[in-house]
Amino acid sequence: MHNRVKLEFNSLPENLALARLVVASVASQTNFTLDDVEELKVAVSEAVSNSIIHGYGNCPDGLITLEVWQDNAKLVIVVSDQGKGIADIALAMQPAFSTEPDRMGLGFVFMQSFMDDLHVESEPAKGTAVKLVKLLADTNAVALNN
Amino acid sequence: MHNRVKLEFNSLPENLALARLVVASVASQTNFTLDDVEELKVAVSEAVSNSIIHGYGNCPDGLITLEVWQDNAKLVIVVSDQGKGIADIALAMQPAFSTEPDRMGLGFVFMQSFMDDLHVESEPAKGTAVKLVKLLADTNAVALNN
Amino acid sequence: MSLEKRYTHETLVVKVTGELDLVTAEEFRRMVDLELERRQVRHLVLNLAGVSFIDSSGLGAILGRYKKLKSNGGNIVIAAARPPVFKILQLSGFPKIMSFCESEKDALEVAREA
Amino acid sequence: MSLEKRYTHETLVVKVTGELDLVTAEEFRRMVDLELERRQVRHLVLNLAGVSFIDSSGLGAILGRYKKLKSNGGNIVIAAARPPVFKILQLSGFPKIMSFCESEKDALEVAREA
Ligand SMILES: Nc1ncnc2c1ncn2[C@@H]1O[C@H](COP(=O)(O)OP(=O)(O)O)[C@@H](O)[C@H]1O
Ligand SMILES: Nc1ncnc2c1ncn2[C@@H]1O[C@H](COP(=O)(O)OP(=O)(O)O)[C@@H](O)[C@H]1O
Repeated sequence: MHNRVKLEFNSLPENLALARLVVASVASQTNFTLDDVEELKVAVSEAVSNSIIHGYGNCPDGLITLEVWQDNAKLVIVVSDQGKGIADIALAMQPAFSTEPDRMGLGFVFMQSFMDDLHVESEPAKGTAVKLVKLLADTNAVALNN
Repeated sequence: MHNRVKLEFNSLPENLALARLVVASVASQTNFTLDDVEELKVAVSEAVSNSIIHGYGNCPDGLITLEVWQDNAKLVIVVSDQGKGIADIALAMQPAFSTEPDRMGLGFVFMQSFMDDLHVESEPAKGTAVKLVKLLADTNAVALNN
Repeated sequence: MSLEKRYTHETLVVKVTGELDLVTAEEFRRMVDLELERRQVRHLVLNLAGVSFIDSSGLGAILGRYKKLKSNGGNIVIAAARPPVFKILQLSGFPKIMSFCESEKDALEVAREA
Repeated sequence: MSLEKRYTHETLVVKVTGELDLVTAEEFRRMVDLELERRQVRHLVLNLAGVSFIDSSGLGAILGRYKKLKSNGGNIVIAAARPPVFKILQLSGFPKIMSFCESEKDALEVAREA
């Protein structure tokens, strides 16, 4: 089954739970295990938290877009904001790197650990889009190319 | 708190549960009672079912939009499709009227019973938009005018 | 949604768990009709204790089974519907055409005496 | 998220229920820090049996409390974390700096002996 869902919401921390719910709901229409769904929830929670905290500097007026689509081989999640963007993506993705003193710099680490593919596009003052791909267990080898 | 959420999804019956989840999740950020939330879920389920069945004739390639916003006085839900539309809205809204022999014609009845305001816009071959308004209990009198 | 079925004294007892909407009403319809074809069913007892949500699609599926049974002199007895589900069944006039009971046990007795 | 707190032998026991994310980590931080100011706390036992979700914001809130306690010669003992939550704590290296126990009772003993 092919399904495509798009959620747009304000950069309110209260919407984090909603973003997780949407991803869990779409993933549970497919053959993902409960463990897979837990991991998808962590990854999307990190990406959306980043848009709220870093992208929009905790200002609730920003707009965040969550797109989720799936086919028989994989689930794809794209989280995007029109926030302040990332100057050096490679640096930002390094474990334990954070521009906020009280944060752990583990967001990208978790996204990387829990997903099969992670791709970040960003431009300062334009915004950031994070693409997360999770393959269905039995198709692990073949489906990363689209 | 003001919040605005927009969900776009394919006209797949499997997405009905998702639409209910989104509405319940936004409503539970406000002071709605559990009973209110149950009634909101019924109303949105009827509106989205109608877009799937009547708007798109059960074809899963249609696009349905669910918008939910809230302020301190009310929750507003708009369900819209670009499906076949309704020729005679007043007739369609009559209790027990249905163009499908095996349906009960109770969708609009439930939307009307469970919401404080219901407004339908539709044009044949263009699509349908159903606006549903639920007031917060303590503001029942004042807030219907915007 | 999931269904648990048992059969006793020409009565089919179906315990429904989950949400009864457009998706699951269709499954409900199919699975109950299969039993109605297989066995000599006069009455249907629907235990709705586990139903957390119902909308007009779910109601339509119940009403469809009601019509089938009625034409053979049978009926439906609804058991243990939770308040929000009961409210919707009531709004739709179901209590005028079928019996409602607090428990499955009571519903079975009502069916047996009918 | 909700917190249940009790205090015994210089140890604060906090039972967390719900999801620990950006929203609730902040509440957790505030409520635990209030107790740390109020009482003579050396060790913190965190019963995570009721935690269904945690992400790096939740971890950050735990780590922040760890640093506070550590500077006073205390520590955190984590009890009863569910497998998905434990996995994340493990990925982040928490077992290297604090003890993990199956039950709150065991965690209290570990804290008392530390
Ligand atoms: N959406 C975003 N917009 C702007 N900057 C971001 C965004 N996402 C991540 N970053 C930058 O990347 C850094 C590392 O992110 P991450 O690994 O999630 O750790 P943390 O959130 O703990 O800082 C952040 O500190 C921030 O500078
Ligand atoms: N989104 C829609 N697109 C096209 N027609 C619609 C739509 N919603 C409702 N209708 C029309 O209005 C009628 C009454 O709707 P409703 O009261 O929900 O009852 P039912 O769904 O049981 O037919 C439908 O039978 C259909 O003809």
